[in-house]
Amino acid sequence: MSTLNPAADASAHAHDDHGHHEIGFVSKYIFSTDHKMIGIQFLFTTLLMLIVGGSLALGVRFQLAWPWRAMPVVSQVAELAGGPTFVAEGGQISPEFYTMLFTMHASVMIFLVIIPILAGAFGNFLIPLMIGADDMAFPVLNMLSYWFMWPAIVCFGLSFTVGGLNAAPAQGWTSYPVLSAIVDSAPGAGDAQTWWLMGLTFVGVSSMMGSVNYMTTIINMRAPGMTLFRMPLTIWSMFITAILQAFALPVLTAAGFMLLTERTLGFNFFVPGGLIVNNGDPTVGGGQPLLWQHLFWFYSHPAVYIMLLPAMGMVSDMLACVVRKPIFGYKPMVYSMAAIAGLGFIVWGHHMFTSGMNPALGMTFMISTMMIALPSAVKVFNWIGTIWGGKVTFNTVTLNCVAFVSMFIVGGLSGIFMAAVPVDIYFHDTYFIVAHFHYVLFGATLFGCFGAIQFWFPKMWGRMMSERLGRLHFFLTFIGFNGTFFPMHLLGIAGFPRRYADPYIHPYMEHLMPMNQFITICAVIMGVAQFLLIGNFVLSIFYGKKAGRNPWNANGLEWTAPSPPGHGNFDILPVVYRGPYEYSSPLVDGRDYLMQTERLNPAAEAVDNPADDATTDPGSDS
Amino acid sequence: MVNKFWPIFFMFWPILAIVSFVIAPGMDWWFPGPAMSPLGEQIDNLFYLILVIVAVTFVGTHVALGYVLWRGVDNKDQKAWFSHGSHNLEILWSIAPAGILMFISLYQLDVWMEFRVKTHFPEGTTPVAEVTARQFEWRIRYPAPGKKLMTTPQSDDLYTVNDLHVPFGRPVSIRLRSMDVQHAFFLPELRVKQDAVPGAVIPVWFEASKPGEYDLTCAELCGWGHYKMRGRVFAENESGFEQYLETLQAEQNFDGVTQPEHTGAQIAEYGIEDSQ
Amino acid sequence: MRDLTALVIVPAALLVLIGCTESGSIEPGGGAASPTAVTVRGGVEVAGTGSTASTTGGEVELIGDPGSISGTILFDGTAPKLAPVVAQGTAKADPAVCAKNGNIPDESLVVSTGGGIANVFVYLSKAPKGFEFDKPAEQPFLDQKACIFQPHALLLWSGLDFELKNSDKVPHNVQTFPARNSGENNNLSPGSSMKTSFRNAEPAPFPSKCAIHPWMQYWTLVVDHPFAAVTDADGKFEIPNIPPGKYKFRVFHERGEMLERGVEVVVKPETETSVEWKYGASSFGL
Amino acid sequence: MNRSICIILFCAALPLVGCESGRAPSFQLSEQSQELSGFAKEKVQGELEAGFGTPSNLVVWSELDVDFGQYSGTVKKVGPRPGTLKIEGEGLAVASSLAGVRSLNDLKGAAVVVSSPSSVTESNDESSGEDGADASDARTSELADTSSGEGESESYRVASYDPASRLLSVVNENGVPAQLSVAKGDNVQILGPALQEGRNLYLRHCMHCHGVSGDGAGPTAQYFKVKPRDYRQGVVKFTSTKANVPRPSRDDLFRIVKLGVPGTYMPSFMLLPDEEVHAIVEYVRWLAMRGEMERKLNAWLSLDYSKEAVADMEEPAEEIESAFAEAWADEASDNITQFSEELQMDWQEADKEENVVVPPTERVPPSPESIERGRKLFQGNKAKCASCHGLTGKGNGPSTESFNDLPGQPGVKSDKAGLFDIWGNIVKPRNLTAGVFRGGRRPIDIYRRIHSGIKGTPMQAFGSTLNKEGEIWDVVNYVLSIPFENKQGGH
Repeated sequence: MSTLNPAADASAHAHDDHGHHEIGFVSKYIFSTDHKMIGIQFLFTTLLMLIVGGSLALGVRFQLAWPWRAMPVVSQVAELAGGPTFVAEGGQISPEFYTMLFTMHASVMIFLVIIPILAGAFGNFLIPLMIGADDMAFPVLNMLSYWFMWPAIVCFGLSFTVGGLNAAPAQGWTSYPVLSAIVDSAPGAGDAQTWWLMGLTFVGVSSMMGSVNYMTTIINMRAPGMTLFRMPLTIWSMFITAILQAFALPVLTAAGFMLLTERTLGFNFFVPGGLIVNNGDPTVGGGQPLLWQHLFWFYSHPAVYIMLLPAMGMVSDMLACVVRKPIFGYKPMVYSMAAIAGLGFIVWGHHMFTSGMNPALGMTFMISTMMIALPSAVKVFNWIGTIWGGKVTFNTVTLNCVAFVSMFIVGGLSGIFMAAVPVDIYFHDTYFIVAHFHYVLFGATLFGCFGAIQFWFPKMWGRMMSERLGRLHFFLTFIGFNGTFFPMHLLGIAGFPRRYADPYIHPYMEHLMPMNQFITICAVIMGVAQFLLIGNFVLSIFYGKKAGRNPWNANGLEWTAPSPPGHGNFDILPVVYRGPYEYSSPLVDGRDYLMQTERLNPAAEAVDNPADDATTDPGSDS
Repeated sequence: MVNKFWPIFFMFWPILAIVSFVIAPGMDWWFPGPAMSPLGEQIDNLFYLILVIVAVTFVGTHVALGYVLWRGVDNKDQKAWFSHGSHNLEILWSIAPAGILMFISLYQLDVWMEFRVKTHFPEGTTPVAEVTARQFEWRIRYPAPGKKLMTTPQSDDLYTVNDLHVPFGRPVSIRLRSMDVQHAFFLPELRVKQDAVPGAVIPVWFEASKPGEYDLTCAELCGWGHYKMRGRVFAENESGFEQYLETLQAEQNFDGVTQPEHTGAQIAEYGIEDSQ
Repeated sequence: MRDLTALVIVPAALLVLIGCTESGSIEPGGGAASPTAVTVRGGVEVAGTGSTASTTGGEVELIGDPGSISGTILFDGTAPKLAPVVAQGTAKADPAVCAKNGNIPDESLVVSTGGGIANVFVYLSKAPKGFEFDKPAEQPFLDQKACIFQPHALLLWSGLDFELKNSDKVPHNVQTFPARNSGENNNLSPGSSMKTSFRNAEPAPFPSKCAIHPWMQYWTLVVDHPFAAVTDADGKFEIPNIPPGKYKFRVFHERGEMLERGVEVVVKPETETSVEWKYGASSFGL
Repeated sequence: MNRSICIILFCAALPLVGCESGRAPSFQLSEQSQELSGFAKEKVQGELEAGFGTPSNLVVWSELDVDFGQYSGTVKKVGPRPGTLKIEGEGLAVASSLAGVRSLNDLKGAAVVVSSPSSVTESNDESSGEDGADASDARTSELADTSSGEGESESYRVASYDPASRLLSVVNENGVPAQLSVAKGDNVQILGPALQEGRNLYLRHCMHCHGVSGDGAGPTAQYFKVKPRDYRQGVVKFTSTKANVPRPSRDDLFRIVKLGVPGTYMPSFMLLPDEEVHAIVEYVRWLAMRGEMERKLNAWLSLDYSKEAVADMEEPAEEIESAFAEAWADEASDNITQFSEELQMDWQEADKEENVVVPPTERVPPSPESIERGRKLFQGNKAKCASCHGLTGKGNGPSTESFNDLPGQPGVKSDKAGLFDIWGNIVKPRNLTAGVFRGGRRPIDIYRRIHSGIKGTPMQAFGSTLNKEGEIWDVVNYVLSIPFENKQGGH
C-alpha cells in the first residue's frame, strides 16, 4: 500500500532536503525569490492589513451607532499616529475624519488585503506546487511583485499623515472626480489624494507583475501529464484571474495617471468648466466626470471577480477533498469561471445606472449583468452537487467552505436587485449595496481564505492549525458577520444611504439607530474573533501538531511534496496521470483518495496522450 | 446528534434570515412608507417580484445545501458516491436560471425607459424649478408666478434653499444641476434617485401622488458634509403651490417698509409649516 | 465543548459593548460624555476693598488744593528722517486729491527741531478714587484734509459725541479698531461730517484708518477722567488741576508703544510738577 | 491550553471595544490669553470657568443678565418614588420672555431650583410681564440668592420630565435620587433650557466648523477658503442693525442659521424646527459673550501682564506677581461687573426695535432711470463703490490690488495684496455679476448692507453719505440689475 503513496516514505527526503541549499537569512526570508516564502510574506502582510482595515471599519461602525460620541480606540490611535487630535472636541471625531475612515477602510481591504491575499499569497504559494513546477517562471519578478506592495502600503500610510491634521483621502475608494480632482474640494483631496493614487499605481504594478508571472508559469511549467483539464480548479481560477488583471488593470492605471496629471500638472480630463468649488474661482476646462467612472469601473468591476474567482477555485478543491468526492461537473466549473471573466468586462456600467449616462446603456448593462448571474448560479449548483452524496466531516475547512457557498448565494441573489435598473434607482448607494458586496467579498472570499489558510497551513509550516480555535473563530466570525451585514439589507430597503456620518438628522432614518447599534455590536464580535485567527496562526507555527506530507489525504501534486517543501519543492519530479479530484475512486481499495501522480495501470494511463484523457478525464460524464 | 450540529447550524441562519424579512415591515425596517408616486409603485412591484423569485431560490438552494450536508454527515458507506457530475443536470440548471434572469431583465425595461428616456416621459411633464446641488445644500430657483422656467436666471426668479415645493397629482420635472461636485437627488418616499453631474443639466421628473412632505437627501458622496444635505419636497395642491410662490415673491421683494418684516418665525413657515 | 467556550465569549463581548452604550446615553448629538448641566453662579466675590493702593491707580491723599503736571517728552539723540508714506503724485487712490501738491509724511514719529516728540499719550489708566470731576463741554473733532487725518493723535472722553469731518473732494471713511468698544466703519462723502462716540474708556490708545486710503492712520485714546494728555508738536503736555498724590502714569507712543507702564509722578498741592522724559531710537524700534 | 489562549487573545482584543475615553469637549483660551503670563492666564481661565463653565457644565451667571429661558411650576405632591415631584396644573410653564424656549424637551441635567413660595412670588409676576429685561433682572437677582444658598431654596438636577404625567424626577449633584426637602405648593424652576439644548445642537451641527469655543477654528474649518465666523468678538457680518450697533439681533442670527450663507460653506438649516434654531441662536450669543468677556479681560491685563510686558519689566517676577495680585484684588470685581454690563448692553441694543435699519421711504421702483442713477452713484465720486467693487461690479476694483495693509495694525503689511477684515482674512469685494448675495438677496438686505456696512469688513456704512431721498434704493436697484445687465435684451 505505502508503495503506492509517495507521501508515505517521504520523511527521509524531507530531512536531507533542508541540508541541501544553504542560503543566508536575508535572501531566504526577506528578499527571497522562493515562491513559497513570497507567498508567506504576502500572507503575513495581508493579515496585518486585515487588522488595520478592520479597526478602521470599527471606527466607522462606532460613529454610525453612537454618532458624535468620543470614539474609543480609533481616534486615540490616530492621535498617536500624528493624525487628528480631537482634544477640544473631547474625542468626538469630525465628519471629514469619518469620510477618511471609510475611504481608507475600503482601500486597505480591497487593495492591501483581498487582492494580495488571493493572488499574492495563495497564488504564489500554490501555483507551482499544484502544477508540479519547482518555482515560478520569473522568480525575481515574483519577489518584486511583493516588494512593490510596500511602496503602496507606505503611500497609503502617508496619505493618512501628509497634509497635517487628519488629511487622508476622503473621496471614497472610488474617488469620483470632481471631488478627487480638485484640491480644494474636500478635506484630504490635497496631497493625501495624490499619495493615495500613487499607492494605487504601486498596487497595480505589483499585481501586474504577479499576473504576468502566473500566466507564464501556468502555461509553460506544468509537470508532464498535467494537461489543462487535469489542472485543479484553483489553478484555473488563478489563470483566469491573471488574465482578467492583465487586461483590466492598465485601464485603471491609465485613469490613475490621468487623475494624477489633472491634479498635479493641470491637465484637464475630468473637471468641467464653471464649477465653483469651496467658494473659490470658477474652474476652467471641458472635462467630463463620467469618464473617470467608466474607466474606473472598467477595472473595478472585473476586480470584483479578481477578488472572488481564486476563492471559488480554492473552495472547489477543498470541498472535493473534505467530502471525499470528485468535484461535480469539472468542465462546467471551468467554463463558468471563464464566462464570469468574459462577461465581467461588459457589466461595469451597472455601477452607474443613476449617473446620468445614456439610458440605452443602462438597458444593455442590465442584460449583461443579469447574464453574469448565470455562471455563478451554475457554480453554486455544482458545489451543492459536489457535497451531494459525499462523506462530510465538519472540520474548520468544511465549515468555511460551506459558509462560502451559503454566503455567496446570498451575495449573488442580492445582486439581482441591483442588476434590475429600476429597482437600482432606489437601491443605488444605499446600505443594500454595502450588504451585497460585503456578502460577496467578506462572506464569500474571506471565508474561502480562512478555509484555505487552515487547509494549506500544514504545507506551509509542516504543522496543523488548531481545530478547536479554528472552529471557534469560524463560529464567532460567522455569527458576527451575518449579524453585521444581514440587517444592512433591511437598512438599505429603508433607504439608508452610504457614507453618512450622521444619518439621524434625517427624520426618516431616526428609528434605525438601534439596528445600527446591534450591527456595531456584531461587528465588534467579528473583529475580536479575527484575533483568534491571528493567534491560532502564530501559535500553530510553533506548537501545532506535526503534519506529514498529505495530512488531508488529498490528491493534488502539492501533497506529494514534503511539508514544508524545500527549495525546488519536489524531491521526485511529479508525473501526472489523472485529474485532481479522483476521491473515492473505485480503482483503489482501502482508501478514498487517488493521487494525481499515482500510476495504477500502465496500459490504461498514458502520461500525456490526449486520446487517453477521455478515459480518465474527470470532466467526462460517467 | 452532535455531528448534526453543523447541518442544523447552516439550516438555522437562513431561517433567521427569512424570519427577519417577514417581520421587518412590522418592525418598520422596511421602505420609508409606501411608494408615493406611480413610478415608485411600479418600482416596488418589481422589487417584490424579484424578492419572491429570490426568496424561492434562496430557500431552495439552502434546503438543498442543508439536505446534502445532513445526508453527508451520516453517510455510512465506506466510500462517497464516485460521480463526476451529470450533463443533463448542468444543462437544466443553466437553462432555467437563464430564462428567469432574461425574463426579469426584459420585464423591467419599460419602467426604466419611462423614468429616464426623455421621449418616454409622461404627457404634460412641466418643469417647475431648477435645483442646484452644492456643498452642502439644495439651492432652488423657481420662475416668478405665472412665468415659465428659463434656462438662464431671470431678474424676477424666486430663490429658496432645501425646500422644494411642487404641485401633487401631476408629473413635474426639475432641472438638476451641480455647482461643485457630484451629488445625487434622492427622494426615498418617491423612489427617485438621479445623480447631479457637474457640468450637466439633467431633467428629472417625478409625480407625488399625495400631498405631503417628502425627504430629500444626497446619495452620492459629495464631501465631508454629505450627510448634511437635508432637504424636503413639499407636495401641495395647485392653489397652495401658487400661494407659496406668491408668498416667496413677497418675501423676496420685501423692502422693509411696505409690509411687516418677516420675523424668523415667518420664514420658518416656508420651512416648517406642519412638521409636528 | 468548543461551542461552550464560544457561548462564554459571545455574551462577554456583548456585555463589554452594552457597558459602553450605557456609559454615554444613546441619543445623537450628546457630544460630551457627562450630561449637560446648567448651574447657577452668584456675583463674583473678589477679596480686598476698593481703596487699597493699585499699581495703576496711584495713591491719593486729598489734602490741599490740586497741583498740576507739565512735561516734555524728548527724543534722545538725533531723530532719523522718515520717508513719506506717499510721495507726491504717487497715491494709489485718488491721486487727483491725495498727495497732489506735497508728500504725505510718515507721522508714526514726529520730532520737533527741539527734539520734542509729538503725539505721545500720557495718562492714568484709572481715575484716582474719591475725586470728582466733570466732563468737558466740547470734544475735539477729527478732520481729513488732503488725505491726512488731523489730528494724528486724538484724546476723547467716553460717552461724549465728537465730530468726524471730511474736508476733501473725495469720499473718506473712518474705520476704528478699539479694544473695549466696538469698531465702526463710516463713510464720509466729500465735505460731509457726522457725529459719533465711544461708550467705554479704553485701556490704551487704538489705531483707526481710512479703508479707502489705507495710509491714513490716526490714534485715539478714550478716557473717562481728565488725567490724560497728548504731547504737542514740541513734545510738551500739561495735566492741570490734579489732586496731590503719587501717580503712576502710562506713556504711550504708536511706534514705541507702551514707553512707560507706570512712571511715578508725585504731585504736591498747588505746585506745578514738571517732568521730562527722554527716549532713544531703540525705544522706537529704529 | 487552547481555552486559555483564546481567553488571553480575547482580553488582548478588549481595547478594541473599550468604552468611551470619558473625554469631554472643552473651551480653549484665545490666542491673546495664551500670550498672558502664567499667573494672569490662570485668573482669566478661572474667571471664564466660574462665569461660563465648561461645555458639559454650563453656568448661568447672574452677573450676566441675559434670559436663557426658564420653566417653572408648582409642586402638587412629592413622590411617589423618591426624587420625583408632581407638578400642578398644566405642568411646567415657560416663565421667560424668550421666543425659542417653548417646547424644548431635552431637559436632562438642567438645574432645578425648588423654593418656598414667599421668595419667588414677585419674580413670577414680573417674568410674566412683557419687558424681558425687567423679568430677567428679577430672576437673576433671585438666582444670585439661590446660588449663595440664602432663603429656603434647594438646587437639584433634572433626571427626567414627562409632560403628560407632569412627573418631574430630580437628582442631586451626585446624580442619585435626591432626598427632597420640598413641600406641596413650593415653586419649581428649571433654569436655562434654551442654553442647554442649544449646546447639544451646537455640538452636533455647528462645532465641526465653528469650534467648541466658537473661535471659527473647528477641525473641519482648516480646509475652507472662506473661514467660518469667529464669534469671540461678538461681530457678525450680516445684520439688520444700524452702523453704530455692533451686535446682531436674534432675528439676524436666526435668518443666517435658517437660510445659510450662499457663497460660503455655511449651509442652510432650513429644516431644523424653530425651537432648535432659537436654542442654537441663544447658545451662539452666549459663546460670543464668553469670547467678548475673555477679550475684555485681555484688553485690561495684557498691557501689564502679557508675557513680553513681564519680560521687559525690571522688577523681579514675584514682585510683578504680587503687584498683579493686588491689582486683581483691587479692580477685578468692578471691572468684571462693568465688562458684563457693557456686553449685555451691546446685545440688548441689538434687539431693540429702534436699532433696526428701516428705510425712510419704500423701495424706488427699479426703473431704468433709477438703475441709471444707481450706476452713477456706484461709479461716481460720491460713494465710490467702484473703487472696491470695480466699475462693472466684478469685485475687482483698484483697492483690491493696490493695498496690503492689515487692519488695526498700522505699518504692518501682508504679503498678499487685498482688503482684510478684522479677523485677518482677505475679503474679496463681492462680485455682483454672479448674482450670489451672501447676506440675502431681498432689497432690504442689500439696503441694510449699504446703509450700515458689513460689520468687521472694509465695507463701510453709507447711511450718512447716501442720505438723499431714495439714493440707497437707486444703488440697490442697480446692484440687483447687474447680474442681468447683458441679458436684459432677451428678456
